Amino acid sequence: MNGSLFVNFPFIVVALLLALGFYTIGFKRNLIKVVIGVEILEGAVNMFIVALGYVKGGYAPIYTQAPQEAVGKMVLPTPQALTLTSIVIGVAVTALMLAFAVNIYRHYGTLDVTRVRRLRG
Amino acid sequence: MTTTIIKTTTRLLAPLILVFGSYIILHGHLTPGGGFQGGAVFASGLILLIVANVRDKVQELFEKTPLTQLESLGALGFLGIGLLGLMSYTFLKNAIANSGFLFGGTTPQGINPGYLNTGGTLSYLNIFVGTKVLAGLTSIILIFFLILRRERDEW
Amino acid sequence: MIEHLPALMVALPLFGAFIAPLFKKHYKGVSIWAIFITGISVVLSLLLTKEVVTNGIIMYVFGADKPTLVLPSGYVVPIRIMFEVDAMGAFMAISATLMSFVGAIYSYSHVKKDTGLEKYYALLMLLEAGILGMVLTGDLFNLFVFLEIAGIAGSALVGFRNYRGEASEAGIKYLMVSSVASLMVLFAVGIFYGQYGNLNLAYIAKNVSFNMVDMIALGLLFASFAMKCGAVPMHYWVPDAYTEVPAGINPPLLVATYASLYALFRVSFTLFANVVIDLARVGWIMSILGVLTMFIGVTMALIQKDVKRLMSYHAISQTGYMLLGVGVGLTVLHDPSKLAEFGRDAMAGGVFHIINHIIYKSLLLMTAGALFYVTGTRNLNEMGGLARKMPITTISFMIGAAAISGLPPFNGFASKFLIYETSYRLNPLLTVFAMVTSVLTLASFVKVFASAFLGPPLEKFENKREVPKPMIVAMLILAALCILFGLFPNVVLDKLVYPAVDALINFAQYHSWGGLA
Amino acid sequence: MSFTLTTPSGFWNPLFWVIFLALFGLIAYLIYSRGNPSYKKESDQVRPYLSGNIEPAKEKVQVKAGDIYWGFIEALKGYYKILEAIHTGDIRDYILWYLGVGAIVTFILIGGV
Repeated sequence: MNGSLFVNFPFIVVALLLALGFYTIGFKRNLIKVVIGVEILEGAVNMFIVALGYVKGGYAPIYTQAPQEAVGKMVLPTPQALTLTSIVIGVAVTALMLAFAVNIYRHYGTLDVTRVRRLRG
Repeated sequence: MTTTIIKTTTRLLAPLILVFGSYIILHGHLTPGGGFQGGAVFASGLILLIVANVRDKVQELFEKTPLTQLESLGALGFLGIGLLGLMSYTFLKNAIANSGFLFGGTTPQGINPGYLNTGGTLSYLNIFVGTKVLAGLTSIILIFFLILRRERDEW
Repeated sequence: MIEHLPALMVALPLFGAFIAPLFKKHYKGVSIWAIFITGISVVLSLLLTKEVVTNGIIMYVFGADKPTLVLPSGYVVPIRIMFEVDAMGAFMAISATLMSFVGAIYSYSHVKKDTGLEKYYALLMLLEAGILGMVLTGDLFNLFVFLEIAGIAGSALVGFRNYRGEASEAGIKYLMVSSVASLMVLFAVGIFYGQYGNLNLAYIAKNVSFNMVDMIALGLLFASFAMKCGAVPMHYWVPDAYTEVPAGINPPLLVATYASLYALFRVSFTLFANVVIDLARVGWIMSILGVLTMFIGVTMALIQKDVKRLMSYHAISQTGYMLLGVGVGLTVLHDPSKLAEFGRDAMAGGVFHIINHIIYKSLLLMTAGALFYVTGTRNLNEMGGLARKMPITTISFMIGAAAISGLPPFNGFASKFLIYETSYRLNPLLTVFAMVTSVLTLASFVKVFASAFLGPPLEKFENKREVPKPMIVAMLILAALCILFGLFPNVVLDKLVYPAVDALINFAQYHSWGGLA
Repeated sequence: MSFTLTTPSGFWNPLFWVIFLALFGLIAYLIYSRGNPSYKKESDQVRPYLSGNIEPAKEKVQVKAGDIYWGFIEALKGYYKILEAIHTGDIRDYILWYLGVGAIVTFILIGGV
């Protein structure tokens, strides 16, 4: 890592996305927007892991019809596997959150998080 | 929301998407993709069919489709393939590879044009995961679709 | 077959969970199926614990030729996902399976009138699988995956009563908290992966170098797991979730909370055990969080009127004892004389308190569920004079209340005693707070007892009767365990708790995969 | 197999507990047996005496759970005011508290204090 801006650019984006995600969760009033904030966070973390897995001059670890010079230069596909798993989990989390949001809207008649707080104290 | 444009596009696109989804599932051990991605593509084809149709027809059709059973089948198949490795190996051991069984062809070393009949348990796992994901995602969207359309009618 | 136990422990509840939706509307069948599967997993976990306590750490490498093939020939780093079961993990596995079993029995009649039970039981077993995976795994990413599985299954169960808006509210709160915590765990895992190129817990722990980035990762892991186990001031989701969940799910949900506590201990001890100076700092943070947790939890409990909410605040407050006990041990981990003098006993108290608390708090929450089942309300102001109508529930409640207040000869006494004595050696102020908390705990349970069970019999409860038999059986199992653990604490300590504590202290054993490499 | 649990500065044995229970039970019985047995069931003695007024309904005289420990809560009013202000039940605050605590813990760990 030579410390240049270009190399670190993905990580700067990750930091910005994290900040944006936490801002969205923390300061938006609409429940759907809060759910979107969680999704932004998830995107940030996924991007972090994918950026970690990038190797300059490496090739995708697929032997099917790979170019000849790729042999011995293939990258480890673990980060991609991690990201995929986390995306799969993210789909389930989002679906469940939205289902809860629909149900909350039916019973409370609102999605404003300052009013969705019958449970407190 | 069903206009003529959506209907016509769906009629053209949906079969292609479904075929492409099955391709990604089946070639999961050779090319990028696999069970989840292929299942998601397949499910998006089904979802296109859902949103392009009227609510009553969709409900009528999908009440007969065993989505829950398909989901259970996919998960159980995954577990079963995993348990197959317990015969003298460990859980999830690739016991079928190079055995001559279906998908058990000899895996070539190095760069190759890609032989479908390889991969051992991987191919089976992809198929089962694909089944589970397409059933799961379709039922998620279906439930939201049915809820929201009903609410629209009630409004 | 014994070497395949770690994989079977997770595979069995998953199998049960995937079969359950096929039962469709046969609610009786699916309840019995769930009791059957969770019962078998109790047996499996007992076998596993016996094996671990006698023969040391069990390794299970997925997809390898042999379960113990940690490093295939030619490799210096582990490349496969592996389960690494030490006595601490086995201890948590026993708690998880036992509580899922009790919860399944209790649910048999408690949720009988609800619909969608095949999904309820599927989620119950999925939650069990998630907890078991969390406590057995030796891989950081796997930990994240099972954390999410437990979080999703748990929050779906919290929102199970979808005809109540409050249940959905609690569900989305729990899910939001657990997914944000899990994502930050994943971020920390990514930091470790970027630095050390591996995800194996033992491998990272051997190579961890304690630069600033590592400490940031530790901070993220610490805060995330502390939030998931309900430490003050990140405890707000606990009362919401515990109140709205059906009472039969309370026991496994409690264990899910303490699986996060287990992960916190695992991270602080195993992953960062080699750091000498900063570990005392981590221990002090843990102890102070513990004291804050117990005090704020119990004072909030005193003013509650909802019976399950009151008990949930006590769950928070009791988590503080565990954090205090283990935090005291962590503070002196690198000081052999102090560790032998009181550190080991402090950790024994903290770890013993986990299983004790799971038992008596599940019992109490179940009696609260029984009150709800009979009266249809959770508001203490509307109850009264139920002791004559529900004698067995009353006795179970009394046993649970005595245990949580630390009265001998019930199980809370032994672990609290150990924590008082040892935290006094570190700093007497910690002990003062712990004892005041205990007094206030007793006071608030006296309040519940007086307002729900004592008093003149009310006319509106004239024709109410005792709860059905499965619920009684579930409560009596736990009440019997309360008394047994209280009368013979040294047996449990010797067989289960001290091996678990020693597994945490002897981290070198864990780092070398049980001596395999 | 012994059932004695030895702690750093004490011990616990169920046998001793049973002996002490019996001992104190005996003392309690002795005190009880020296009492005056003037209480009679099925008489006016069991009925509450409210200066001649008729006894109100049971539901009205029952001490509600919210009234127990009223004095204690009243004395700690300031403390509880703060606590109630913290427990907003707002989902966003849950995450913000997490962020705050995470920041403090990380700050301490990387050597800020």
